[in-house]
Amino acid sequence: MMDFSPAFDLELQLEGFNGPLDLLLHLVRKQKMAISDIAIAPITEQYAEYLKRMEELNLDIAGDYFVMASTLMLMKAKSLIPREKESFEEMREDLIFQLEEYEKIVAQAAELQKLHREAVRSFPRVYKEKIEKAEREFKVGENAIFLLVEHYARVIERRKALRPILIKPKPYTMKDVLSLLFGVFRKRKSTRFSSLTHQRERGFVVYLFVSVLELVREGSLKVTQTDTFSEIILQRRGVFTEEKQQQLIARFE
Amino acid sequence: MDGDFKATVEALIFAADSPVSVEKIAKILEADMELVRAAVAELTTDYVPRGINLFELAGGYRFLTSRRFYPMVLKMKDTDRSLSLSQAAFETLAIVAYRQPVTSQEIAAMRGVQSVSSILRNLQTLELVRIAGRKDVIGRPMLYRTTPKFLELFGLYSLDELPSLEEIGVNEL
Amino acid sequence: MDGDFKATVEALIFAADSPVSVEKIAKILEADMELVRAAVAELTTDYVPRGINLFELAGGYRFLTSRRFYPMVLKMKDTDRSLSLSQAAFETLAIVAYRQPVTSQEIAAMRGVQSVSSILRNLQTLELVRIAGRKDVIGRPMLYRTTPKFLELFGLYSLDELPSLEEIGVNEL
Repeated sequence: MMDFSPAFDLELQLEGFNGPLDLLLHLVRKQKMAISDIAIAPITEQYAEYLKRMEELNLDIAGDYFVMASTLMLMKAKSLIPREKESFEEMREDLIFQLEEYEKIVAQAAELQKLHREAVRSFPRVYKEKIEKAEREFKVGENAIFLLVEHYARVIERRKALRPILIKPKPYTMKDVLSLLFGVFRKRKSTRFSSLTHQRERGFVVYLFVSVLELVREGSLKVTQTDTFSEIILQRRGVFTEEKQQQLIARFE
Repeated sequence: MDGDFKATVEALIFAADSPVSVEKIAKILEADMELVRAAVAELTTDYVPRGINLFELAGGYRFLTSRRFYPMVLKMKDTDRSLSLSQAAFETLAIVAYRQPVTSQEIAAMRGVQSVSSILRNLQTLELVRIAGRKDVIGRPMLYRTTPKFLELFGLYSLDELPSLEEIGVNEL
Repeated sequence: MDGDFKATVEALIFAADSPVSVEKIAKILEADMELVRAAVAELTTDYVPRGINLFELAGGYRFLTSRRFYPMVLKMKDTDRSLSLSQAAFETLAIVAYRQPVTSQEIAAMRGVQSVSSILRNLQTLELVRIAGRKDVIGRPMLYRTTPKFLELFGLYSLDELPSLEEIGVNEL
């Protein structure tokens, strides 16, 4: 692994990020790069470092951050494969577009906040005069049907709020996923990616994907896919030792 | 009289939840009661020819629509034709729509209230809800359903077209 | 300008619970829109130095206290109308405001997250956002728009008044 240790601005509130794009934009700005000049490899490393740091601080990190991490890793992997050059460029263009759009949204959100702060400096008249109304015909507005589902949702949500909170099972950690993966490859030489993800939740799949990419990167796994969306075959290269497993776990923790 | 002082008194009376006393205004503005009284007197006079008047009521002051223009105000209130259902009525209607056939007790339990019978009567009067038989349990309570008029008013061909909770990201648990 | 005509317009705006449009006033008073517009303009000027001002909001007119006296009125009310929204909620609202009508999936994609449904529910509960129909694509996802209350709470007469990216200082590429 390339030794890359960005100086962390820890004074920055790590938990203050509003999602993966916010974090990415922050990294790009820190490099004083134009969004359109984004260099995927270093950004991927830094992004992963941030996630690691956030995990160390025991911040509750949304799955969205890991989805972005796996996208970045996939891009990085593609950038190394000549055959994937076109696909890589396409993904990079998409990401640039997404970041540029997101930058606009942030500016617009800040503007709305400003407008709101100014607007609420005025107060309305609150008490109502009792002025008799005549009998009126009953009509509903154009979007009443959506108002109906909103009201129903309100009832359901209120009822849920009154119920005892169910304790959710602990989500997967990278350690669980890696142990599982190592367990499989200690017994066999190859397997289908789908057999590992069968009936698993999204968080697990994302972790698994990241682990696989990491193992491919360091040469322990070979991945073949004959066509887009076709089955991904994972093949073991080298030996899956306990030691290697611990090493990898340490890297993610 | 300092124009800004008078204007502040005006703003306070306008925005208050209930009639405000001279005493309260004086306290907020850290001003002399006499000064506030004078401002209120001037404001009262200023507003005499206008569409809004300043009234002394229940130990305090408040702005009200000038009585002279009541007929027009009434006309405006009548023009707001699309009578909207109250929050409680809308919720009750929503429960009937989504859970029909349903009993009055079931609706009340879902809404966390003692009774919804007067709301249900109201919805029946508006022809949005109807009685559709009795439930086969002890006491044989009446079952409620929505009417064809409900479908028509809400622009639906059938109940299958009701938007699902899932679509707005709420899971029923 | 006939003093009574102006006072009637004043009374109507004052008596309404939400901003009233020139069209509506003209219809109630069976008067010419131009005449109403002139009355509103005069009223706006009349009220400038006062504690109450006439604001152009959400397609209509509404009396509110003058922003100048915010500190004093706040002292009386203890709390203002500020929405306590997270940054994520403001971003979601910005997407709806600037790109409406828009689906929940489109918003999530723009924010780079999997789902925004709980934020959207919250914005709906606050009556800032509403469902405004379905998009004519496979799955017919719901489309979201901002409400008149959004315009009111953000001091806007119409969506055209939303500051452009140029005005905000972001270069549109």
